[in-house]
Amino acid sequence: MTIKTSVTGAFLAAILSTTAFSGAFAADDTIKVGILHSLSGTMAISETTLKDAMLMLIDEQNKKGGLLGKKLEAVVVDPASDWPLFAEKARELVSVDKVSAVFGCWTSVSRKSVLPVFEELNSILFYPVQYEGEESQRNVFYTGAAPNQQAIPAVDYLMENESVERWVLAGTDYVYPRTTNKILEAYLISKGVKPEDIMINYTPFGHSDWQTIVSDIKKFGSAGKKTAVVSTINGDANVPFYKELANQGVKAEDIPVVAFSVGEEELAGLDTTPLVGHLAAWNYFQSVDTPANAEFIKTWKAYTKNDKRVTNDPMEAHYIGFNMWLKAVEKAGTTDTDAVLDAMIGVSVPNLSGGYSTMMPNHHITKPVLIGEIQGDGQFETVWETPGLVVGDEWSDYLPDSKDLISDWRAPMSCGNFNVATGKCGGKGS
Amino acid sequence: MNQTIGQTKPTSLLYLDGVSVSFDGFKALNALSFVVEPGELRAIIGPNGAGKTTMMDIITGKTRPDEGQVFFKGEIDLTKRDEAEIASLGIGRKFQKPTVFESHTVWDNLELALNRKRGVFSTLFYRLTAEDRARIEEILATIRMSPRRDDLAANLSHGQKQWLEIGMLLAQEPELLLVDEPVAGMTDAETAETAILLKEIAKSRSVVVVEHDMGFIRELGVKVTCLAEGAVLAEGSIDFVSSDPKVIENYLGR
Amino acid sequence: MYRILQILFVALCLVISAHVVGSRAAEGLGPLIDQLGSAKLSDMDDHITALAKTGDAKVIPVLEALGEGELYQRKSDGKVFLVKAQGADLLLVDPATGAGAGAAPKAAMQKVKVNNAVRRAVRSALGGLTLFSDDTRARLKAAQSMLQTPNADALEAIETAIAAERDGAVRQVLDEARAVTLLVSDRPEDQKRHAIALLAEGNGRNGLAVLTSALATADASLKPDIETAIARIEQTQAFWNAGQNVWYGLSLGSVLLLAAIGLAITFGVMGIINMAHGEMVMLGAYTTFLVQEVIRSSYPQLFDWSLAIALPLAFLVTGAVGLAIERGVIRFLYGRPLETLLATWGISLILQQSVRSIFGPTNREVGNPSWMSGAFELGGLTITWNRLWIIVFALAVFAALLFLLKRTSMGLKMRAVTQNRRIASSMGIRTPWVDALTFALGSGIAGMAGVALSQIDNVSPNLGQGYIIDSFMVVVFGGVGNLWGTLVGAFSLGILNKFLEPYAGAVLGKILVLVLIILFIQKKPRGLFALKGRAVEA
Amino acid sequence: MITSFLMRSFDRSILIAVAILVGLAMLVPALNLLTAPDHPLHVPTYLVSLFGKYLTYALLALALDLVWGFCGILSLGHAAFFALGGYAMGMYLMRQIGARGSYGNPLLPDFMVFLNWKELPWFWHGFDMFWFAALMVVLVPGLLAFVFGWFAFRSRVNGVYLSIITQAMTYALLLAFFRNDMGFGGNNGLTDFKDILGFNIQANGTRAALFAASALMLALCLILTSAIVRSKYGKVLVAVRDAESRTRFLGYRVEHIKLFAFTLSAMMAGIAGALYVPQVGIINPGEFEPGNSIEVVIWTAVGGRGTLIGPIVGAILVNGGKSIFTAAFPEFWLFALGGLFVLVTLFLPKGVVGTAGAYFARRRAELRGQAAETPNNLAVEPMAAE
Repeated sequence: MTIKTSVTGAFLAAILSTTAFSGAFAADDTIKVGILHSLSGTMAISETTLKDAMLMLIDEQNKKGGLLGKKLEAVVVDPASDWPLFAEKARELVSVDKVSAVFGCWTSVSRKSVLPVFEELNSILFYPVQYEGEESQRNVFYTGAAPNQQAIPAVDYLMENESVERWVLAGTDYVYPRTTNKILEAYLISKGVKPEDIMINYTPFGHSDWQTIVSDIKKFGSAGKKTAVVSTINGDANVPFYKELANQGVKAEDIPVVAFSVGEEELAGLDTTPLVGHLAAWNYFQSVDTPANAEFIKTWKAYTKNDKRVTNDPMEAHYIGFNMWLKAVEKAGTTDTDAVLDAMIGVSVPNLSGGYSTMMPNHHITKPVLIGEIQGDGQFETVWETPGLVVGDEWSDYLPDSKDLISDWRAPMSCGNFNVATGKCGGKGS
Repeated sequence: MNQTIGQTKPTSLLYLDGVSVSFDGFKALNALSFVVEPGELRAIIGPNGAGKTTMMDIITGKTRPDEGQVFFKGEIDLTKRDEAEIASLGIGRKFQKPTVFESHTVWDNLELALNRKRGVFSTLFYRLTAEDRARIEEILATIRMSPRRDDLAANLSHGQKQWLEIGMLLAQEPELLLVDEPVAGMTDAETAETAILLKEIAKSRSVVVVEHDMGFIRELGVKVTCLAEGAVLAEGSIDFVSSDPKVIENYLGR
Repeated sequence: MYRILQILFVALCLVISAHVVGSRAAEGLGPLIDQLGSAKLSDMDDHITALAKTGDAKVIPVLEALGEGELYQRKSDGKVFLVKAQGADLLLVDPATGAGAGAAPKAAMQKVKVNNAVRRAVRSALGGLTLFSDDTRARLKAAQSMLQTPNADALEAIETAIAAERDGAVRQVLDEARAVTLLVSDRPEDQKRHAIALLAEGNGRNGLAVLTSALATADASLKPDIETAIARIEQTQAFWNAGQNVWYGLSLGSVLLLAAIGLAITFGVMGIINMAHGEMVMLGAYTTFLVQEVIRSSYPQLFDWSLAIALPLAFLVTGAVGLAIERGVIRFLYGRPLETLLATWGISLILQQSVRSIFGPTNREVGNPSWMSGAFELGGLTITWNRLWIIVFALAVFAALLFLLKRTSMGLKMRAVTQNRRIASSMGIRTPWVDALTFALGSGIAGMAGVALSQIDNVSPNLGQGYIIDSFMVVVFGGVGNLWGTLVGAFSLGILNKFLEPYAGAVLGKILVLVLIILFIQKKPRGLFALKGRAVEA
Repeated sequence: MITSFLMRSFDRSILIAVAILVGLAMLVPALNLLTAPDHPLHVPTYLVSLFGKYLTYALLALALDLVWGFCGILSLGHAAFFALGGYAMGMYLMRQIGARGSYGNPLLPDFMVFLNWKELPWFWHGFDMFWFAALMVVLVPGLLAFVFGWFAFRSRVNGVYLSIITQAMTYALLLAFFRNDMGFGGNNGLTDFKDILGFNIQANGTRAALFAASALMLALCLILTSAIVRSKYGKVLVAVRDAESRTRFLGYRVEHIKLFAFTLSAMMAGIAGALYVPQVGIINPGEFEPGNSIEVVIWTAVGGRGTLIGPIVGAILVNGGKSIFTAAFPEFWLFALGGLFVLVTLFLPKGVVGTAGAYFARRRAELRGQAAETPNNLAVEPMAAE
């Protein structure tokens, strides 16, 4: 029994001492930045790169002299693809390590898990991944694409340039594909597509046997109308999906697949020769030909000491978010959350595709939308681009319950879900 | 012989008729018929694979026969019941390898074996009564283990485990006790004492003993059944059976 | 109409006197090709048609290069070249003359942009140009592209080609292409009716596509014919679909079998709940990756042999890792199966993180050798080569293992040790050694499975986790300790899954299979092929 | 009868453990709420929630220990019961949000609104009432365990087979809850809770209260399990673990004995899940992950199965280690964790508490001068091969 007490005691001491220890480090000579990306577990495959990207950005900034005359210090934790652990680690970053802002999360569920923490402890999260929208929170800045910055332009492109009339919406069964497909379905129907020309299919995470579904797609595509697949298939499931497409001979010229979750990183695990011509919609491609991007890629390859490392869209989102945060802190002259939150809105920084991205009052940013075709070397080639920048629309106009909602975090409205129909904050406001 | 069995059925304690069972084509029991009378002490011998243990498995409900009848106390069909039910009916069984609850004390082993209500809630709220205490003390004395009552069963010697198991069977108060090789691995002194113990036990109930040790069986001095290839080869006194040429051929050897 | 006459003319000329025409048109070719470099994507179609009109044989490599993305424009003067990568530089070839034009740094060149529309235009232009090629395969490809993108303008060219065609296979495709094309043309009704009848005979999806769209626009008199033809094709397809489902089930089953077969040794025969089994599969896949890396950089001509080289290596590597695990950890845990679960779970975490640290967390590229790419048609079935080979491979591994266990002295020792360690040991078998080798064998087989699975799945540190539960289900369902049970279990679960999937969807189908397994275990607590016997439990 | 049943549970170690838990239940909230943040004894809210989480894990491990340590049923699906309890609580918390969701729908949770659900699915009814949700917290896992156990134990599915089908069960539930059509929020699960019993879930006071509730519930379950394992029923449990067929031949209905323990254990796991959810603020299908169930087994093994204190210590040790290492060595902590499991199975097969207990028992025996005779009772050789 004495063992139990002493063990617990020792453990408590250990916890408290680490707390005190890291507390002692929280001296005033650095500004801390939290990095909350999974380094183990299922999401490590995507998120580890973002951790490296953040470390690189912080490193570069420190070479330029840091921020407000102080050095930036990265605090890395591993939430291990475990969603409740995300909340725990977020809390630890904010309340123990006293970081000024956190860059992190990939999956929607990890973001949902940490939201209350950032709200309660009043800190800042930058979320770099394309997501389903339907959210706008005071403490979160969404630097990835909302559905209107990715899905809708992609569908427009297919309709106009490939005259697609028949649609397969294939996705992994979780919130992002569900919502995106709901939005797309409503959008397609509003464009005159008949419901029987839309096939929706959901598969579990990590689905690896695509034989049946690919053959269903082929069958669906043989109805005499030009058919395309809009894929919101997530992460790991993509490689076997594309391998099956290639082997069953589904060619981009016949049934193009446009994906929203497949970037350079995912293609790195594939022989892309049979996939040439399949599409992806993003706000950034590594192949974008601008001096800023060339510089970024060069720094990245040098930082990772690996000539084969690729860059991708969420990395650019972190690049934009990080620079916006730097600018806002400089503008506010402090890292104090409320001041930075105010200063963030309207901040405009160069993105990597040759334009400027601006933080809008709804905490989403403006971005160009690029449609790229997969090339034999695992890169994308931009085949189409929105003429201007697209503002991220947090509450989709194509969902009945969210079309009346807007978000504006500027005083005096300061509301994430203002209903323009009832004129009240808080959803229906009734 | 069938006729005699037919007549004894209502009065006999255990009644097996034409029982057969096979495993993957191997006939472990082949139309075995066998009767035990109330109060009888019976020894069973037979070569390995003769079906001795399988017979016990069938009586205690562990194995279902492919065909044949098994009745207890004349009316109760044992082939339709499972182990726990059959045990509650009053058939106790001792395994070949001594099986006691090693992480319980000798006392707890007996307490668990005591013939009381065995449901979840009756055991949950069970309190040791003076009567039960006396009964356990009594059994402890019978199996000569009173001084070791607080020792863990795991720490008993092999012979002591055998005895403890017999004690547990006593606590169960069965009407029929099936004992599989009780003296295997015992010293001569222990063997002799075990024989006395079994005879004592058999005064108040029927006992069926399976054993290889002919000396031990001679010591018991009871009716002997010899099994071979899943059927009865010979039955009678030890001298009668051991002089049967078939038994000598099959089992005892020349 | 003018255009097809042109194509036809050109085609005929090509057959008769390609050289004469070719050299005569060559002067005009250069500027036409250069136009490709500066054209907008939307205008490309016209330029391609113009090029095709020249009918010059030299156009073929240019168009091919355009489709492959190997056509570049020199930034300095806007001239377009065929290129081949050579290190950091590009080797230029003048498309009009076919002569080398030196090398240029990548930065000085800009790729001619293509998209799917351009590729489609290239494909149909090439189809017209190569329909009369000397190369049978080129003609077949051309005929297939005609079949896939029916274009009324090409009808006469196809008919000419049919008349000239000697090769049966090409002829068959051409006939189908003609029927399909005829339906979209303005030919008379009886010809169309004929075409419909021809299409109804086949089972191709192309026919179905054309018929369905023709149904909307066809004359009232033709509609009944089309409808019966569609019904007929659908009927044949329904028949083939069932066959296709069995095939998918077999192929899923073979994957399950591969994943489970190593576990059937370590878990089924030895009783070790080996949670690190999936990681052995993963290590096998990474071995394949390493082999291919070396081959790519040093011996590219050996690429088609990469899997053959990787197989024994993967077996050795994972076998060695298995040996180390057995000697280091598991040998202390015999007789405590549930504790092997905890230890091997720990080992699996360590292996996963090691691979993540060494190779990085992202997917690694493992390519398909050419003999494992693509598909072929068998009746109405589409059979992909990689799946076919995986089934063959799974069965081969199974047979080899069965042979090893049942017919060799090593196998005899393994069975002896796992059945009764003490007796085996007293008979002079070195049990620790046999244990180690058995475990190494199971691990090695898992590694070989990894080589095969690298062909259809991600090669990432998480690879193994996706298979571990399924593998256990297969072994338990089939009956622990029985290799045939694993075989039957794997294939029946695979086929069951694939028959449920069309009705219940992939997710629900999988849930149903799991529930069925749970229920099945209630019915037969020791699996499909349980070992029966007296075996007294403790 | 009940009192005598419960009184039996108190031996020294249990008494001390309960005292510590009750002490923590009062002390930690007090130190959190009553001291200033810069006070040396102040316990930050961050730690209150963290320790609250550990305590619910400890309760889950205790529940598993009842069936594994004492009855030998290695359930690799206990996280499923935990998650079901958590979902029941999560549904209550979702209903409490009411019209404060993003869309302001008074009835439907947000995830249903944006997926265009028009009405509340039938199984969501009643969860607006705490008592109903609380009932479901124990009933749903209990019922699942009862049905599952009824079939499995009756057909005598044992050992490894049982472990594997419990994995199949939790895996099937994982897939089912991932499905958005199920109506439990799919992959995102249930989040964004606001109130519990009318108190703001993010307030320090509520967190402290939840911590206290977890500690007290753990103490209560400890007393209960202790009473159970010390009763004759508990002895039967161990008997089943050690010699199942012997128990059967003594006339015990082993399937009933197992079923009761399994169901009770599932209910305790459900309670643990219900306390866990408001403290971490999310419940999602990830909790059904087969690996999670295996982890619970590992906590129990590390602490020492077959002892009641062991699983509690194990859960706190392993999770505490995880918290520290994921921050201190984010790249390498899995090596530490994996290594820990291997080392514990090899060198501490009885776990920390079991080994320490055996050591102290030996020491005491030596002091009493009976060293020679003392049965080195439970201590099987740590590395007994074969």
